[in-house]
Amino acid sequence: MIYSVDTILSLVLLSILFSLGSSRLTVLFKVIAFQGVVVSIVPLIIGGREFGWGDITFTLATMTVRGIVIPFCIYFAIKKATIETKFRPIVGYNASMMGGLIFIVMAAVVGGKLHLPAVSEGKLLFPAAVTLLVAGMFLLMARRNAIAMVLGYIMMENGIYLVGTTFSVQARHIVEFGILLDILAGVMIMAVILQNIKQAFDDMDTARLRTLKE
Amino acid sequence: MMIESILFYVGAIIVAPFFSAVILKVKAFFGGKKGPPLLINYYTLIKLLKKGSVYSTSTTTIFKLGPIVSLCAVLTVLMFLPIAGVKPVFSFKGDIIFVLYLLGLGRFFTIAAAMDTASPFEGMGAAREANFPIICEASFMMILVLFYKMTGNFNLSSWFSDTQPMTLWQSAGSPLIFVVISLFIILLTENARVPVDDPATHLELTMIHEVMVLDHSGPDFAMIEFGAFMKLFFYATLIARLICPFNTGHLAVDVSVFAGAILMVYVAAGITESVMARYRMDRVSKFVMTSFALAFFATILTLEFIG
Amino acid sequence: MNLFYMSFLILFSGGILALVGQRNFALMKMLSVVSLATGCLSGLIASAQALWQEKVFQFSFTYLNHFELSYKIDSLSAFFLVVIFLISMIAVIYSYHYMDHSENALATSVHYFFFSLLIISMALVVTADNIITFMLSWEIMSLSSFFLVIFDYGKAENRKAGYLYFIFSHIGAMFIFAAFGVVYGYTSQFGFNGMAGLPDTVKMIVFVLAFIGFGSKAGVFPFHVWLPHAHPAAPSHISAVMSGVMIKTGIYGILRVYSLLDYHVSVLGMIVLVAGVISGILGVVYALGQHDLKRLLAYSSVENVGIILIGIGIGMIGVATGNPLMAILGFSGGLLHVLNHSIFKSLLFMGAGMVLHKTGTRAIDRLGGLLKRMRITGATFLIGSLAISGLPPFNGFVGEFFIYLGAFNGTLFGNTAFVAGVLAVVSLAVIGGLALACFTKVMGVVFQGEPRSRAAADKDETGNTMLFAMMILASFCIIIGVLPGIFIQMTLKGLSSVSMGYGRIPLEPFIQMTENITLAAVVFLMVLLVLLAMRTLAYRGKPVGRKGTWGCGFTQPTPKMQYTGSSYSASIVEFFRPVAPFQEHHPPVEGRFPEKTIYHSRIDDIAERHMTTIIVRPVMWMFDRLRWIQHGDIHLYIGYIFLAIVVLLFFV
Amino acid sequence: MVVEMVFLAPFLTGLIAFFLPRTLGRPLLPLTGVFHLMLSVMLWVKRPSPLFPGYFEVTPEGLLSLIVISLLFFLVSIYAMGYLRESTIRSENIFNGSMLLFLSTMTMVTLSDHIMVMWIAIEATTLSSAPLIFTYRSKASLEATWKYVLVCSVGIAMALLGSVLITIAMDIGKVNVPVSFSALTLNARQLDPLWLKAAFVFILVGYGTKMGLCPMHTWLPDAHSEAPSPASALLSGVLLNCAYLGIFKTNKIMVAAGLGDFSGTILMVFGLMSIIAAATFILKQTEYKRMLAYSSIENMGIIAFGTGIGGPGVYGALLCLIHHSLIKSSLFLTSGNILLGYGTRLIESTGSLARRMPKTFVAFFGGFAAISGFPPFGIFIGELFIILGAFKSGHYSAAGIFIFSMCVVFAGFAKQVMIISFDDKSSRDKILEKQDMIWPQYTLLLTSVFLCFWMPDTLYRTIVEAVTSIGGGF
Repeated sequence: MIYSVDTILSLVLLSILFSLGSSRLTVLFKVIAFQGVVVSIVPLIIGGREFGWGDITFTLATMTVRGIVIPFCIYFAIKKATIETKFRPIVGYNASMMGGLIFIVMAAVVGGKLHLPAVSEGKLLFPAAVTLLVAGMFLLMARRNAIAMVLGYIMMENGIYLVGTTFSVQARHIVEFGILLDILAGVMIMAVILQNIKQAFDDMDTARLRTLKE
Repeated sequence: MMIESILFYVGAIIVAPFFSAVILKVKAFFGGKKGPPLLINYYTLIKLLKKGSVYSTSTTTIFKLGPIVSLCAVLTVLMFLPIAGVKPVFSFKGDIIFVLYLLGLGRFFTIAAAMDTASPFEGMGAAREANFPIICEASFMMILVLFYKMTGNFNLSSWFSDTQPMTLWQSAGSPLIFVVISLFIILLTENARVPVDDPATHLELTMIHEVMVLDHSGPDFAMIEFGAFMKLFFYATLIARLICPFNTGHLAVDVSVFAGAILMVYVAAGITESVMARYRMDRVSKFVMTSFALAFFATILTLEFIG
Repeated sequence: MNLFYMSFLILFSGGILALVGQRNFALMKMLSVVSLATGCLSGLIASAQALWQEKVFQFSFTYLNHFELSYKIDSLSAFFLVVIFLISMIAVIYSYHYMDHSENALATSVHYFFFSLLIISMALVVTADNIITFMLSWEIMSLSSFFLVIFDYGKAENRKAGYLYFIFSHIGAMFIFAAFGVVYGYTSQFGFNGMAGLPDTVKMIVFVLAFIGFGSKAGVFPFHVWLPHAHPAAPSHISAVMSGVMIKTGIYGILRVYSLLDYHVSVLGMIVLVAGVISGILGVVYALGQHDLKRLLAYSSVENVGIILIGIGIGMIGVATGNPLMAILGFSGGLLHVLNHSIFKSLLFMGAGMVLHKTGTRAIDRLGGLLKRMRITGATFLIGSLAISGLPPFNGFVGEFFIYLGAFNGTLFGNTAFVAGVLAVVSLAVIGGLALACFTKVMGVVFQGEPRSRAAADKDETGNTMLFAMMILASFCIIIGVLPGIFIQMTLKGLSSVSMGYGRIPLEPFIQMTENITLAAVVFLMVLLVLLAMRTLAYRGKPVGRKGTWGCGFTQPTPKMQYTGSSYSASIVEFFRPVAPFQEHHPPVEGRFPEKTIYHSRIDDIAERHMTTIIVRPVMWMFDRLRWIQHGDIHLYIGYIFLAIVVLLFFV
Repeated sequence: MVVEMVFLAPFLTGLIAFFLPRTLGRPLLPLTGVFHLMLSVMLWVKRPSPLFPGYFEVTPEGLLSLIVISLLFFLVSIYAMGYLRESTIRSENIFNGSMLLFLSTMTMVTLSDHIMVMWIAIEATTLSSAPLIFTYRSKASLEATWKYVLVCSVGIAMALLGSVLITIAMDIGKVNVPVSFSALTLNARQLDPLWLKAAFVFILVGYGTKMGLCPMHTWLPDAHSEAPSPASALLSGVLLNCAYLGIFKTNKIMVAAGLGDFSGTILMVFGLMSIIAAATFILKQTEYKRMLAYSSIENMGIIAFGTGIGGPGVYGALLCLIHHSLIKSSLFLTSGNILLGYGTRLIESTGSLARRMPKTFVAFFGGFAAISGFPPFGIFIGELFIILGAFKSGHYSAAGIFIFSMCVVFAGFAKQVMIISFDDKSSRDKILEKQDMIWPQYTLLLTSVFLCFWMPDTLYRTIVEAVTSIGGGF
């Protein structure tokens, strides 16, 4: 079991690098969807917990929301033509990828030193979660395309979810579900805003959203 | 005692105009002239008292009040002055401050009366009259600090009556000379003498005191003149007691010694007027500052001695 | 006791009445003036009683369930209460005819409301007995007086004045907050009582902080910058109250903190004394250089606060050097000057108010010759000027006389006392001379001579309550000047609650001193009477004519040729050039037939000038450097969040 | 009477309001407001136990916030009736519905006890208030909404991570209790300190973003100035309190765990930074609504500072919290009047407010004096205690910076207020002022005045209860 978790997680790490290095938003969408599915499944398969119907339903629901609803929600909010517009990123793609690599190594080293309760079962859990989080943050900071930013936010949320569900045993489905609902609603609102941005400015460049300042 | 004091007070009032005439005489002597008679001031006063007055249409009551208040101030001041070592009519702790401020009151009214006429020349004189004595007061205060520090008393009579001036010399020694000089400068400044002011100049623009009283006439002017004589007498007395601090205890001897001393002061003033020219107005401040510096210096030096 | 409650109640209801009754202007004014005056009167009676009987009243209310608003009227408070209620009462009376613009009914009623608040809050400030109570009253005082300052907000200069005042009072209050904060930090109680038990260095810090805070209210150089702006901006009776009374709450604060700290070292006294000397001399120099009548009076307040501080400083050094006579003379002189200054300064402001009211201008060099038509105003203003110049036989002299005696007394002793004494004596002398020059200028240029502009020509004085108020104050000037005994007793009683460690102060030696002054003053007045009689005799039957002023040969004199205020003060101001930068502006006279030219001069207040360069600009510069953080770029905004976390994680 | 009803009721009416036309939707606001106020008062008086203990709980600090929210919403809703009448808003049903949902979610914040529920509620406030900011549909408001949603969501995601870290701290410390603030406070000593500290950092930054602490405050001036005034009043007045509540409760755990110094220092630093940041932008501000927004940042800084220094400071901070809500919302409502009257947000285009809109002026200037800490308004007492507390705890230099930057803020604020109120601009004509758009502000200000002199005993005891729960007091 442990083996398979680490395999999946290494795929996730790879996908992160991929997303950092890619200039194409469609790639990013796919990566996000993939990560959504993975982070939903991982809690189920680690720890050798007994899981009942409730857990399975919840996992399925999470998977649906994180893997399908959220990415598509944004995808359909914006017309395809707009999605493919490219802007020069604030930090270049190659540099981003290198940074991602270095970060993964660092996260693995730090993760090894911290004695987390659940981490013994998956060596890559901590690096994967932290990297997801930081990479999401990085996308938020380094991509001028508004859509990429929202996707970065989702990636970050995925990372937090991974931390939350795997490292702590205190999870309650009702609470988790509330969080999920919040994130879903949040993304939907962001989608609406993206739509409005497109209508108002006719593109997705955040440089246009810099008028409110001192 | 009280009677004696009052008699001396009255006597001082009477002889003050005489001494002022001495200055004129000295100046005349230096100018190689015969000069006016020594009783000239009495003649002038009587002449003025006989006359009526013309008032400027610009003036108000203050103009008439001016001469009275300034004369009144000086008359009151003399009551606190020990003349020829005799105790003054009144004396209390801190009377000298009252005296100085009373002279200030007189100055206030002189200035106010001058400003009342709306004359540019009198305004000019008034401005100068307000300006120069500021530092005089400071240096006078400095001298008072010295006297007070030496004697521990704080009234004129304790410094200038009887043999007290002698005590001052004994405790202060030579620095008291500075004080005398400083007081002399104050005398020249306060009484509008050369080199601060030239009462005899022919140009109103260059005068201080004389220009302020241009519009006064008749008895009013007499009061002003009279007041000026006594003010000069006041300062001269202080200096005279310092330069001639002896007191024998015999009234007649003392009075004549005092008379001689005060005559010296007047002559000195006359000589100063004869040999010096009037300073430029902006130099006057520096001249007056000298008196402050001297007084300050004297105080510091003396304190070294009494420690 | 009940009288105090009653007076506060009447005062407050007066303010409320003003707000409620604004529709009927005359009625509103009448009601509020009457109730404010009655309130002040009952407060005056109550506080005079309290002062005379030296009783201590204490009362407190529960505040916000846990705290206390506690008030204590000891003799020091009572002394200040007397001053506050007396001057406020007269100012209220004065205002009845001064506030006669019925078209401005709303503003007038609001003004009365805040006026009542101001009186109440001043009274509460001097009676407050714990930190919360004090700051509460203090801030209400600042706020209400701010509204009075911007009464006439239509003028840009008044708005500026209000702004400056607001800022200064806030910053000053913050210093007082800090002082009390330090106290609270050590005592952990809101009452003032524990202050005596603080460690010495802490006492020093507390005193300095409090001195800056209170000094900025009192108008101590260099924290006085607001004062010459704010006081002229307010209506004249408010200027009278502000200059006469409100800034004295700063003095009260200094005295109170000093008394509470019970910390007697000469350094503190030296701080106060030097601050006093600087404010005194610079205040009057700047006053001399002003062209605006009310601004001049405001600067003169700075000067007089300086004199008061000199007195207090002498007193503090006296206590510190173990020299009771010097201490009591200094303190009582300072306190008496508090009373005196409040009287003659409000008198002068009221006179200036009359001038302003009738001529519509405050520019000294546009006035002149007012005395001929405004006899009462002129006469009372003359008395005020004489008093403020510290001349006998008026009240200003008495306070200074005591300070002089204290300072001279100090010169008898060791180094510190000697230096302090000499410093005080010399500076008092200089201040006296300059004040004389300053107020002869005001009298001479504003009231005497010929009108310099049409505004000043043929203006009569009207408004009975205004004249009445001024006459009362003028008579106080003379009464205190001639019979200072009872008033010195007042100050001594007031002093008895300032902790100096002397126990009961014997009254006799000081009464003796006042009797001397009385004697001298009476002698002077007698001589004056005799001379007046003689003058009448001398003029009997003599021809008395009236003619134009002799122009020294010039035959076409015009009022424009008169010496102006600027020219009058020019030579003195010139002497103080290093501290009072003097600037002239006049286009050169050119050509054979020169054009009309102008002359403009002003002196700068170095505190005001350097306030901009030393404080305001660096602060603005510093904050301008921070402005980039709000650049509008969302990427970096998110970066801030990231950065905050990363930085904080280092500290975990 | 169930605790949960207090937030479910506005939630339902909010949902309904989305589908109601404007004539019906508008009165729904005050109606719900009244109902909500009644419920809150009942909650206050009866203090019932919740249906889901462990998730919801009635805490003193929650009650304080709740009653403020309730009162404020009621008054704001009355004002909003007038405001909606005067201004043109395209889809009013969204505005109405969002307002009600906003109320509901904020109420939920005050009542939630479970750490995650708290997070859900706070994130929900972001989401329900986003449409409010976008009400005017302008490019600027779009930008403001975008920044608001994104920055706040990212920030709050950090708080989620922090909450997760708390559960990790529980696991390591072998604490097996519900993940609720109250339970954790009781067992705080057993939590792993390292992870707890990390959790606090994340939660502080996260909720601090929402609360407007510098340097995470960046969205606040944009959002608060672009929203319509009734919404700004709620955003500034109570939303910030809700985020503060999250920090407060976490701080409670920290204090109970003996880590009060760590959390206090961080709070102080953030507080001071916020005040300085506010000072920076108030000094040369050109728009009055932005100025008010920065002033909110300043006040949140003051509150954070007060909470950080502990002792009397906490009491002061809570007083500031209550009074700031009352006063700032009043100011924002007043700014709505100015906006409607002058039609501009620029300070320099206003002027003569005292002459042209005297009633508004009274509310505006009163609010200004109040927010600057002048009596007889309550912030004065709050700030007094904070300063006293700062000196008591020996943080002399912090107190110095605090006082200095407050003075700068005051200087800047006063300058702008003087311009708005008194500057003599060309026109002197009166501008019509509607009664119902004046007295809500007056009520708020008078409440503050009232509470400065007398507090109901129950209010006082509740405050003290909250204060002592994080180790404050005298």
